[in-house]
Amino acid sequence: MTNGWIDIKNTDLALVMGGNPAENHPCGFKWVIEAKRNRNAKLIVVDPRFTRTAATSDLFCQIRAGTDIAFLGGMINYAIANNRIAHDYLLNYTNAAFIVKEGFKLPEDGLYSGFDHATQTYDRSTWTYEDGSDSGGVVASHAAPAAAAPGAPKPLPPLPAKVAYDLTLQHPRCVFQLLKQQYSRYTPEMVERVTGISKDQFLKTAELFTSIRKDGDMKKVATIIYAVGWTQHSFGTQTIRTAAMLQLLLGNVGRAGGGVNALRGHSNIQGATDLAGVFDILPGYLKVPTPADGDLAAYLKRTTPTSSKPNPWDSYNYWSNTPKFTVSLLKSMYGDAATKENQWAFDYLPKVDRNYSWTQIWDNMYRGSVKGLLAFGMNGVAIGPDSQKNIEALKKADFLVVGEIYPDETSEFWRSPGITLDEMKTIQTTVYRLPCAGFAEKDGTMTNSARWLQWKYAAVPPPGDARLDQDILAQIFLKVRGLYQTRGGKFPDPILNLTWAYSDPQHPPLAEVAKELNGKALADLTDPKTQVTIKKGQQVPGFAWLKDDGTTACGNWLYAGSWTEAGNQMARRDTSDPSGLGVYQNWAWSWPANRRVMYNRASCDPSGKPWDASRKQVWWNETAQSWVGNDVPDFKLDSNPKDHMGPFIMNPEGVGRIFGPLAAFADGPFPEHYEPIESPVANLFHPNQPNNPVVKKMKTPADKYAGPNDGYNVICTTYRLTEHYHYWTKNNPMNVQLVPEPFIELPVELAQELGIKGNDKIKVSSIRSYYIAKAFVTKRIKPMMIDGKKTYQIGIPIHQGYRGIQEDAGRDARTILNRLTPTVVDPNAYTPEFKGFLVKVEKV
Amino acid sequence: MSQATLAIKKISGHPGPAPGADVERDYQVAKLIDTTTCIGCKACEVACLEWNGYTFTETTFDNSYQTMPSTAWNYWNLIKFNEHEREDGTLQLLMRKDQCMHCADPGCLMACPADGAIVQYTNGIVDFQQQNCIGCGYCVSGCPFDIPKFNPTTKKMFKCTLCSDRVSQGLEPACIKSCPTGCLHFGSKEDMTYLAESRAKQLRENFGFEKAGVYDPAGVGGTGVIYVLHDVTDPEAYGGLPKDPHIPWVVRFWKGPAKWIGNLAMLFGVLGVTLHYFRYGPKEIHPPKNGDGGKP
Amino acid sequence: MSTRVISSPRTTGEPGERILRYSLAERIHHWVGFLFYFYCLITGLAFWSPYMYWLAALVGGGPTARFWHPWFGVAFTISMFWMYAMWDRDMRITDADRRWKAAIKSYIENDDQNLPPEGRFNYGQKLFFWVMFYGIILLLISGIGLWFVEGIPSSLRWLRYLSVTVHVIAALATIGAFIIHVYMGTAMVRGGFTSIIRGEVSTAWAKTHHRLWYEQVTRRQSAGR
Amino acid sequence: MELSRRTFLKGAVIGGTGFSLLGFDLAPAHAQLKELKIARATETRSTCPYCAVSCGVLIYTIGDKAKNVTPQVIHVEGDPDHPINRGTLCPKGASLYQDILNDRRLLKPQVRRPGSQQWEDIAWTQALDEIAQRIKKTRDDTFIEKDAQGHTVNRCESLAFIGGCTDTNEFNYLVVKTMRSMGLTFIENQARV
Repeated sequence: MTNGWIDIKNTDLALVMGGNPAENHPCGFKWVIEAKRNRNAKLIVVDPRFTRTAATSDLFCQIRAGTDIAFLGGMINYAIANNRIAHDYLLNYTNAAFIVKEGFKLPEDGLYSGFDHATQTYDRSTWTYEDGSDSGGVVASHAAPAAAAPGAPKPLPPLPAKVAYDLTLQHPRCVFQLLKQQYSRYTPEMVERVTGISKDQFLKTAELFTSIRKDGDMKKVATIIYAVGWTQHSFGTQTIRTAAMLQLLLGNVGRAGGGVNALRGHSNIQGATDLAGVFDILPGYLKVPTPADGDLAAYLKRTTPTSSKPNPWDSYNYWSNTPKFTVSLLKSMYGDAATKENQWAFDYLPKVDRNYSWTQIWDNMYRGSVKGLLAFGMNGVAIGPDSQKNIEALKKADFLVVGEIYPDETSEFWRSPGITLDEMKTIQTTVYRLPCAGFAEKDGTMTNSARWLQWKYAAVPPPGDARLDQDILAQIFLKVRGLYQTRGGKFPDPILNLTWAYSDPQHPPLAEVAKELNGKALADLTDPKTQVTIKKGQQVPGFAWLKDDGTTACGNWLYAGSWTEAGNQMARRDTSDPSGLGVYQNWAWSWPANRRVMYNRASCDPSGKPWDASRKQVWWNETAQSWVGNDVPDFKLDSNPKDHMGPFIMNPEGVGRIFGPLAAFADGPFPEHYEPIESPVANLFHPNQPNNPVVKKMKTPADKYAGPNDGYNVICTTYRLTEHYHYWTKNNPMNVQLVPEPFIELPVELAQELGIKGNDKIKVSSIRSYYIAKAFVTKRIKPMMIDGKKTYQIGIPIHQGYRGIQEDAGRDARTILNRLTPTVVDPNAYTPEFKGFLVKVEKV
Repeated sequence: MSQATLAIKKISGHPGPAPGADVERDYQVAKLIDTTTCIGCKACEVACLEWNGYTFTETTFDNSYQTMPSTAWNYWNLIKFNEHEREDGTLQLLMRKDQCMHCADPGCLMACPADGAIVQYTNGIVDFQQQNCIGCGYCVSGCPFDIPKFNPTTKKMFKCTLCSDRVSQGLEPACIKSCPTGCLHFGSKEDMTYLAESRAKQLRENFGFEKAGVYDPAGVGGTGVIYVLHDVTDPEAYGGLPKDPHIPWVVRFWKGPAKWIGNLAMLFGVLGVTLHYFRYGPKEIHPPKNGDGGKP
Repeated sequence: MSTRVISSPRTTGEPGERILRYSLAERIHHWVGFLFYFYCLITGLAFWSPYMYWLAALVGGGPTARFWHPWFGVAFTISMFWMYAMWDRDMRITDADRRWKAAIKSYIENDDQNLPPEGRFNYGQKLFFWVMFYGIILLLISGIGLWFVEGIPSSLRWLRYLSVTVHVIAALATIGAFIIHVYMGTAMVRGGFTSIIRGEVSTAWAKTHHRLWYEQVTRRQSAGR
Repeated sequence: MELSRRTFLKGAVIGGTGFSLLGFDLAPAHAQLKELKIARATETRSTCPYCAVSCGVLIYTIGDKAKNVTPQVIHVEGDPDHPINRGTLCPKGASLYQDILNDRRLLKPQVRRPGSQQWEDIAWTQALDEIAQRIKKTRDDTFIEKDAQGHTVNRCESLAFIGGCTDTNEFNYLVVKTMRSMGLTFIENQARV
């Protein structure tokens, strides 16, 4: 989240779309209710179903699953057409005024410039800014386009240091004009035909949402709250970008009660992401080295952006510190073995040159190249997508290690429903199921969706022979290291040199690991400006102290400052909030640098005065010549507003990216509406390019994709209930009592058509598999007119499987929902398209 | 044994007034339920069952998010789900927490024949005392909201106690503490009424619910549990919340005048025959005069 | 009017002799019925009024009283039907009873002379029987409503109120009748109590109180020998 | 006296029945209430493991941390001081008692041998040894030092690690350290799905 949970209470208007916070984040949703109750804030909900969030909303639109970009594009079009935009904000804090290089083509026909049909990828060299260095930066309309080199994808050119720009926003190739032209096609009529939301309902919604900027009023703030409803599509990243662009257009980012707020799902999904539990990043969102990088210097050169801004502006370009963070990470991982000579153990890191994401694991296992899987608290079979493929893949694997607290589907794939006794004999996979500790049996920190790191304490010991997860992991690693020490083996160096200096190696205390994450000085360091020195071995107070000369070690630069010499900041419990904006500076610790609302410099006008005095976050203090306020300024403290430094300090441009240049996105600088892979209708914007051009379908026999004429014409979306938690609480008798059986929500009209009554057992099947559950005939999902054709949507909760209280008692069909979902992923985030695929419904 | 006690101001089936009913001062507690901000998450159902430690019941899915058709002896509060279609065609998912209303003039207490089975504390909470309950079920007839539920094994009646054990220790009820959106609120009756009225006013003026209002039925002398409803003129749409709940006149008559009439009638019955006996004495058997079946 | 003749081995019809009024079976049924009724009365009164709730303490405490009251009610109903089976014909209200009824005032004032002769049971006793008989049927039906009050859905809540009302009224009616019955049987009609205990009455008692019944018994007796 | 759910102070009602028959008993009647079950319990502050709101919870366990007691959870409630949830919990958080104390919890390491139809118990040491040997063998068999173009890659593509999103930051950092040191590239967690 750019803001935080409690900050939502400061909003004047909340758009909840692609998420169902009332059911999935109830205690966080209290803050939307608080805004309604204390500020008369309005709540708009746009969802394929009338959810319990919609029950408390002031305006609800039922949208076809997978058409969010069309809706949001329509909103951008409406905002620009009715001049409901934050003009100063747009001009100074976004790249609206930047001029895009000649040769860039908007996707009227569904394709941006530079698309290569053979490799299904873009040559993105044309997606960059016009170089404004030679002509004083104002207008340069004739620079020759760079010759498109044939053949191998050459490394992308860097962004121009000095960007051409036009503050009048009139230049035909300035970002604002391109934006206007791009979404001019998203007329209210088109929105109605694509999304199924009637024209006047859409206009009412657009009017209400953009009303905060009626005749340029900058006081009000709107927030956008979303969750996996947006992410789980083959264009998920672009959907979220549309929302970000809309919020930049309306000047809501960085302000109390504003921002783009993703409601992360799991308790520590944010922490696991910060610490790079995913293939393509290293802790602190550092890029993983590629084979082409060759050595550390080349890798750092590739991953350290240079600022690219209009000449008179200033850009902090904080990622320029990447070398400091990377070297500190390597020193933390490999300690003394990381020396200047071996490029700080750069070669110990595996190099990544292709996609190793979630669906690739199962695809490679299915093809036999992944032999062993360690699953600690992640139920791969139940998650899918296309769970049957995952089960087939596991049958081919050598060994599977599952660390769980309950018996789950993944550890028992070999006796999942449909596998006969003698087929079990043919499954050669060895499965180890290790009993792990639950949340109440572990201390340590978890990072919530608002980036707060909070320390927790263990209340009870693990039951039976269960062991703490970190102990299991440590013991496995130490045994592997022991084997390499005694018998040697392939490239043992990183394993032997990994730092493991915990007081009890077999049971690493999490406090020591937390300190390691914060980072410490490996030599006496002095800050030239403030003459403060910290001794060797002391914890670094913040990431500003990190060095790239090997004199500091830090597990994750974002967490520097979480455990300083002043102790465990994450365990702080001071409940004071002097500003009343819900900042709570001294409760726990939030990254980065305990900042609670990101980009909060943008809450002030260019001269450094808050747009809305009643919600003051940070402001420029002329006398102190510094930024001060109720929250840690997300800015260079001493940068005078006259220097016009952009508030988005992480971007090379220093400003918000309405236009996402070069390698930012795989499928285009602007989001374009593409139909889900399995869609009932053609793409009304460009029929000959229905789907996201860069999305690749998988090729194994277990990967099947349906079209509307394959007999599947009902749109299906998957969702979560408030009473259950993924595949976990089906083991909890209390939650099972609340929702005892799986069900399928379908509209009354569809039920009548198929002769289905409430509680009937029905079978929903996609081209991949089937799912059986009771019918929940409801008025909360209405039939929709998509391009004049009556279309039905149904929704299915994900929570049941084949091991659980009801499942073991044989009280449900023991089928897994994610057998239905297609194996196709978003090109930027690699999230599978769990929502908006095609099924057919029949009585059992 | 716990030292926690709560002073009583009304006792069921008690000859004469509750002793010392007006001796101690206490504020009236109240629970506010703002159905306009209820998200039907059932945290209150779970918190209640967790705190009171009652057994789980076998539930089946019945074409609704609702956990079970009605409250049970071991499931004291239940959210009633209602897909309500408004006149202008828009849909409302009404969610109302159904539990004992803790009436100021409780019908269950009036109907209960057992001495001390149902008591009303000076802070307004109406509570069942299981050890005095005789399981007769009169309270089911007395209650206008159909709340008391019978446990067939222990033959006792159960209902929400507004966490009298927590309240007596200065804690708020478990369901109220747990409610994520703060739709449940706890405090004195005055504060809760003020909160409810201001919320209803806000709904009327800012959120377009012209008929929003506070549900605090006078038919039972006002309740310890008050609702804020989107449309207070149609409470029935909220899963059968009675429009004008009052103690049934049959029960009122039965426990009021009929009681005295009956008692007096019996008293006079006995007195009558005794006086008759004094007046006329027993019947004499006349010695048979020559066997004639004559007149005497 | 055919009254079943009850003979006792010692009945000989001479003055001073005892005549069998109630057979052993009849007496047992009467007293068993009384036992059930009396338990229901005591517990019923306990539920009826707080001032009499202490009665429940006498018969095992509130819950036990509540548990057995309905069962004893059912038992009394069964014994009532049994009595009905026995005395159905004797209890039929005849013209003689109506004439007797017209003169009931003198019965109350003990100048029994100008009363028409009574059969086996006089009109008062028959009235008592029928009041108890119909009373207990109403009590049973409304009792079921009270007993399984949760079985009645809240949509039919008026049925609950009806069963309360009917139960109360029927109970009061039976209690009134019971008071009079006990009074008459013990205080007013000397020998009545012993008749229901030992089953026999003196010939004079029979002639005085139930002349027609007396004549019928002695006539048959003499015819039968 | 047997502790029934609630008992009347004898003096108040039953004993008073005799007197109160005549309605003269004026001593204030008090109901005795259930002992507050968390009155003497140990209170531990933790964070709900479910969603990313990270509600603060108080876990009440028996015992006062004396040596001879294994803490047993008796109640879980929201932490009123936590600024985000302020004591509230959702239906999942409020039923954490059943998540901590659950008879379905896995209590001992088990292994399913190739071709077998049921689980077998296995000792921790043996399980961990076997796992370590399998990891080493698989890594050594398939380790790629250089790719086709001759660049050093030092990666192992035949092992995968998934998980960690409801586990602590420290555990995730240990995962990244250990798995990256073994050259794994297939590392994923729930953030991806």
